[in-house]
Amino acid sequence: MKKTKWSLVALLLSVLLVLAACSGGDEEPTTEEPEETSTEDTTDGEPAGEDSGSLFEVAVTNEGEAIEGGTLQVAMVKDEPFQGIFNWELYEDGYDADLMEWMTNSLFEVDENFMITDEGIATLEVDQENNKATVKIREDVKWSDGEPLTIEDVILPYHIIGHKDYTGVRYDTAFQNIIGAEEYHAGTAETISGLKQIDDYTLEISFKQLSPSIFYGGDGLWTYAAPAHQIADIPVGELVESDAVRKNPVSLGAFKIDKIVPGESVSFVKNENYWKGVPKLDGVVVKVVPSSSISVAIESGDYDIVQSFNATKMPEIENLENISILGRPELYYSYLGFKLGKFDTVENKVVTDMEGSKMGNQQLRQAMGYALDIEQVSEVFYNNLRERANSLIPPVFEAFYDEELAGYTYDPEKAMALLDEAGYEDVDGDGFREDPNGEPLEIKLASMSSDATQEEIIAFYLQNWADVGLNVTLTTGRLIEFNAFYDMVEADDPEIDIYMGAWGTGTNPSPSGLYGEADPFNYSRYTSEELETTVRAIDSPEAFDTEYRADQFKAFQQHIEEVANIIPMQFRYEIMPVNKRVKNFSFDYADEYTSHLHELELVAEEPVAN
Amino acid sequence: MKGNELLKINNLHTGFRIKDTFYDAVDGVSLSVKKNEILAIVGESGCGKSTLATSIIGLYDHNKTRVQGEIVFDNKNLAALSEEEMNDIRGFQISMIFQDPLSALNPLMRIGEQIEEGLIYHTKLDKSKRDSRVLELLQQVGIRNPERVARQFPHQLSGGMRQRVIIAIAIACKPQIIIADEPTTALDVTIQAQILDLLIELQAETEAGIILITHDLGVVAEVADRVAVMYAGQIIEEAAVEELFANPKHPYTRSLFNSIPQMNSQSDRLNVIEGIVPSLMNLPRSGCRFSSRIPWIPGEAHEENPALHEISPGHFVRCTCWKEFHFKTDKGGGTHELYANK
Amino acid sequence: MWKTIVRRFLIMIPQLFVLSVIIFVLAKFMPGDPFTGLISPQTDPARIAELTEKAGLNDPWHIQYMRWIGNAFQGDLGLSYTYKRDVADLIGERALNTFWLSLLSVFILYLIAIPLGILAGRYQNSRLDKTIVLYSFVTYAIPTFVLGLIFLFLFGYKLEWFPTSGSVDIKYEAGTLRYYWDKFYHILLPSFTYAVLGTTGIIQYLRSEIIDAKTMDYVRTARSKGIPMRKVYSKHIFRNSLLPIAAFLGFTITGLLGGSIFVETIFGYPGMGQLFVSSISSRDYSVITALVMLFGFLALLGSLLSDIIMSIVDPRIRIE
Amino acid sequence: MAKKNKKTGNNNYVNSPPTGLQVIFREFMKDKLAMFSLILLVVVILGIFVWAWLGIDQQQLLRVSLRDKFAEPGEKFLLGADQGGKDIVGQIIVGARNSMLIAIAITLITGVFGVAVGLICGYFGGWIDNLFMRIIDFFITIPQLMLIIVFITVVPKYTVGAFILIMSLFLWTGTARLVRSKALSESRRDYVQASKTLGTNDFVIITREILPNLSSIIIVEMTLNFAGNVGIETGLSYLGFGLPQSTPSLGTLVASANNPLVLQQYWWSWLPAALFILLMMLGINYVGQALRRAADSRQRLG
Repeated sequence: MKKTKWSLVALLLSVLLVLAACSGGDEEPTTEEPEETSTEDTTDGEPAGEDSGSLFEVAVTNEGEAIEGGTLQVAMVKDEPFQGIFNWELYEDGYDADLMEWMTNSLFEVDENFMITDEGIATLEVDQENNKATVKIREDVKWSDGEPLTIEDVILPYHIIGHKDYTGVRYDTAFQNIIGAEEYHAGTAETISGLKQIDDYTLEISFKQLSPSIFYGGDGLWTYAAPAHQIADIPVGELVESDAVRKNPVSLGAFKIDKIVPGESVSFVKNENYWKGVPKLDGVVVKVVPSSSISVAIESGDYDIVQSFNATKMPEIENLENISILGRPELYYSYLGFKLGKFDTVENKVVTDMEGSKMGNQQLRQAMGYALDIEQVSEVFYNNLRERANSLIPPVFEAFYDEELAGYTYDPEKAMALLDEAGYEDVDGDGFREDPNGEPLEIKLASMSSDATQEEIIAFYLQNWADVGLNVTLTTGRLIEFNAFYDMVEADDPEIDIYMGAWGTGTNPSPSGLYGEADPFNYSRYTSEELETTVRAIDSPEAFDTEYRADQFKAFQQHIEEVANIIPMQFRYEIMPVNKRVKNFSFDYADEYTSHLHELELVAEEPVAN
Repeated sequence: MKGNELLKINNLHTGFRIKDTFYDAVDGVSLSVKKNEILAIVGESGCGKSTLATSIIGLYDHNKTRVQGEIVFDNKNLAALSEEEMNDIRGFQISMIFQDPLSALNPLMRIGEQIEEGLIYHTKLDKSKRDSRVLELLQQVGIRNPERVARQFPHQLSGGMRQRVIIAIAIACKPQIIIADEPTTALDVTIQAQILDLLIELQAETEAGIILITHDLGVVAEVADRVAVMYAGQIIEEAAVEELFANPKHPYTRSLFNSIPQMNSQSDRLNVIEGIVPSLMNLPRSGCRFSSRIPWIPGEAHEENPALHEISPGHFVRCTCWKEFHFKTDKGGGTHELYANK
Repeated sequence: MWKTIVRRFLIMIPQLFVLSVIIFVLAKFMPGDPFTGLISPQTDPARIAELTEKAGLNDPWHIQYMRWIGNAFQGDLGLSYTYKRDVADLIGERALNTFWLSLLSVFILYLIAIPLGILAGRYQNSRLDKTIVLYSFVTYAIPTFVLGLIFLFLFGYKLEWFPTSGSVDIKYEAGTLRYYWDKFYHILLPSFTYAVLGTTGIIQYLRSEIIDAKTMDYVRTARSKGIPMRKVYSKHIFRNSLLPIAAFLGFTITGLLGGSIFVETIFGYPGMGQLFVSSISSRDYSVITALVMLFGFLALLGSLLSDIIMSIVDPRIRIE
Repeated sequence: MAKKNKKTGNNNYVNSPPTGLQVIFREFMKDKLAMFSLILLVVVILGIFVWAWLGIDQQQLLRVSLRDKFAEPGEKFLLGADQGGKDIVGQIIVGARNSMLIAIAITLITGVFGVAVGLICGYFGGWIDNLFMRIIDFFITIPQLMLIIVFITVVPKYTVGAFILIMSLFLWTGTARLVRSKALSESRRDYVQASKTLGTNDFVIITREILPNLSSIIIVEMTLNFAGNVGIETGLSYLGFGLPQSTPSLGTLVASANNPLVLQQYWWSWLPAALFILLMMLGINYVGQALRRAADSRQRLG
């Protein structure tokens, strides 16, 4: 299981950072249908949501006779070399995480709601009253080099992340929730006082404050083990460059690293010591493949499975006979944000200024939402692999997702009516509306650059707005490169009136950190008493009551829809082309292949070519 | 072919192609060279001397040049030989010395190699014999430490030394005819004399016929046996050297002599005929080609089709205008004068 | 000769200094910083500030510059923010890949260009010459990536003659003969593509050199010796015309380095050019500056190499 | 006198017409291919400008029409449509115009600056020459493509103007170097020396006497630069540092081939533009070659 949280998401996969996906599931394969997606109200004749939900298989049903052993050929679509930091505490790039999945050190497994179960190497017990959690590991688990897994291995990661020489980003507010973490980081304590070794297999962790997030691996709980016998003696500052991380990391997963060609490919062989049993495959080879050539490579039958396949390339492979295309909803939404204030860096809080903002008019914002023909973009460019979003919670989170929300669907008539009503009219007859005071209105949109498709889509959106009489132009005159984009958005650049961003939600879709009063990432700079209460309530101790939490989630979604400081744009599907020779492969969140890699099989010596 | 004539040129026309027409730069030249004779060809720049030389040895651009007439050597008409056949003669029986020793040697090849090259193709000498022949040749052209020079590159030698090397290349296979195209023009005066002495010396040894092309009458006086004066592609006067110097007839020849500054002259002035050689395309192809430069000579003094007239044995002059010719300054006109360059 | 080399090295110092200031300042002006992409809502802004401070990104640029140049002199080019590795190590790994690619490219380039250039010059204005000139124009006019993609598509995917990405197949044991063969096999197609596109300059240059050489006095001298035309060409004309081409080598290498950005991107080959493009998008300052400096240094070295080669092959400027 | 004439030897038979224009004209008359190229270029360039100016509404052209994504060549779109459902023909016309305007602008800026610097350095020599030569040496040895990319990332507002300026910043040096070397040898010629002794103003000598003699070589240099500039723009577009979408250019069109499937299946989106560039470049090169021959019988490196 990957413990990933909300993250900024670039629209292009090649610059995608912490990948927002999560594995999980029971040991027994389930036959559940994929999560219901949305029942949102789309334009006539385009019930995109439900249809696309069943567009894809989530698992391959291959009845063929399996061959003995065999090597799985995996393509990782990526235009640059991978970074190659094979350590869960230190890695930063989602692609490294993808590579590590084959030999994961994950302690826990999760269910279809992404909550920790008792099926993994370790079990979790939470003592809400005393803000304590107990992690207990199985006794018979061995590392890939044959050494037994001990509780030392569970404690070590905390001392890496909390260390003063640690340069990663996982030393965060959640980690500081562990008692003694800050003292250890400051160097005033030798160890983290909140960690207590009960016996050789049990660890008790004391927290300052627990919330429902703990069940998703949040609140500071670390869900991976680190091979203490290999790396405990390496100083934390030198760890990232050590061979133990770069070349020969010891691991717990079904496979272990055999060879690495830096930046290009990794070859894994089966881990004879795997605690769930010896894998059926001999090994796995993962290669980086440039996005420009992946479709042809798939057609040629070069690969068994393809990770990080960009949905815009769907038309290039959809008719191929040699593969099955698996799909599932992604933990992601993209949105249109309106700048409604500033972030006060002295007080560290959001200051909303509706009157003083160009985008302060609610009807204007709503009209801009209605004016966008996202449905057509989803269909033409993404073959409905993306769909109009109605909420800030992806539908995968069934318990929290509010399917009742209408959302802002394409309705230019309504957009124009709203604008007329709000007093935005074309006074001087140039085809563009002026603001209610009769002043020209130029709205500046910041949007991230990615591929050529993105250019066309943004041009199309600008056109949509022009069609309802709004003059929207691009900040800086072009699409803005990822880093620069978020820098400008965060700095409340006056050249930005509206912006198009995206979040990967991780497995815990809590809006805390994104929409709170004190959050620098509350980019639209909108806050209100109601919103703040709701956001806090979602992660309060009361929220251990799931029903209460769900209600608060719904209140949050409704509030955002009403205010329209953020207009959700798209949910998306991730797809995985899988060659016809692969057996026992599932992409379902509830039963993902990563949780039973040892059962993967092949039915032919070579991948099938088209 | 009579007597000891080595080479006989009959009515040679060499034309260059400009657009699609050929213009003759050498226009009906007939000459002969005898054994052990130095024939000098004099004339202003652009009169066709060098063209004549390259025509004989066949070093012209075959795409742009047309050679008509006869160049008889060793019972063969050189003008009609193929490139391969010419190669057997070039450098072996007929060789050439070029005017600019600075650029005439390959800058990237050692001196020894450059001299040796001709020997490889024209003789059956083996490597060691060739090497000793190279040293012998260098010695012959007056180079003192031949072993060292043979290993050197052209840029390491002085101009005079390089010209000696070029001469060594030319005489390597003991040719019967050497064409020397302005061999001393690019050299200092003192070196010039040395090189001329060398040429005479070599000729005494080899008895080769030499065609010496020059614009320098001083050189002619010093070494030549016979002189042919060229103007605009034609030979306008030909005579033994003593005869010509004593008794120049053609106005052009006379003006050439008059333009030599005389150390003992009372006047600081030079007699020079105005104008330049007409360009190839503008050249009048009939009548006396010199007439435009001596406008004070009446038209009837010129022949309609000027021919070479033998006015005394071995002394030929073209056209009849020489009979009427006088320098304008002779009559005190003084308009066409330049100060001598002291 | 050694004196010249030392003198040339001394001239390089101010050039590299100016280049280092320019690239350093420019890199600082780039919008965004390497930490932008790392943040998540759980990230404490104080933590980002702490990391930024630790990386020394808050100091005025000249302080940062002095620190950087000081370290650079000690061989420490800093740490790549994205790869978390010593920049020197990272570049070193890639540089080797680019080096082999460039080397083979140069080899193939000369293998194609020299015969074509010679033929075109030798048979000037013939049909062959015209075809070669047309070829050189066409390759000049085709954008690198178009030809690269066509080759990749045709020879890589359709005909499957060549691997389509990477530098070596993982199944071969490092150090074995098979492994090196596979490395060679991987750079063959990119090198070929690259070489084909680079031929224009050399063909044109060689051709006009030969045409020029044909009219040279020393060629006339050679011909007057009565040696066959074939020999005149091989011993005099070609030898002299190839001289400047040999001197071109240094510049060719420099040019190849610049073009590696395209070729490595197209063929997914992990070299320095590709590293540069990805570092630009991830704002990996230390890598960007180090790469620009390295390329600048190599360019200077290339021109020095050209001069040295020239002085070796041309006796006229050989300094004893 | 005799000595000087000797050097030029046989050439004296041919009276070279004094003006460069006549030589150029003659050169074109001789070379049918160059003549054809020249006529074609003039017709195409004029045609494009007129067509783009009169016949195309850019706003309409750039209107994204998703349903026409990669529409095949046919009745609606003569050469099909691109990814955004925009007409290829119109984009080639407008793109060609933009690319050419950009290339012309860069060529002119670098040309004027390069020629000025070259003339001044070549004529005056001395410290000015030294200074500029050091600067030019510097520009020649730096990794230009890399710095161009860095500059493009740094500029706050990336427009056509910014692009032209960035490119010009790097590309003037070649012209300057060439003109300098020519001006250097030219200013040592007798006529300049004579003019100097007569007390003619330096500025007059440079502009009236030296410049006209360099004109043909400058024309050649500029034509070839023009061809090169189109190429650079295309390459940058491919790497993702090209012009914004709102400015169609040949580069962006060709760069859409960056995917093997587009390359193969939707050939009409990039091939016509690529062929167009190819033909333009060939034309320019043939014209340039003829000009070069006119300027200098001993050909320079291309």
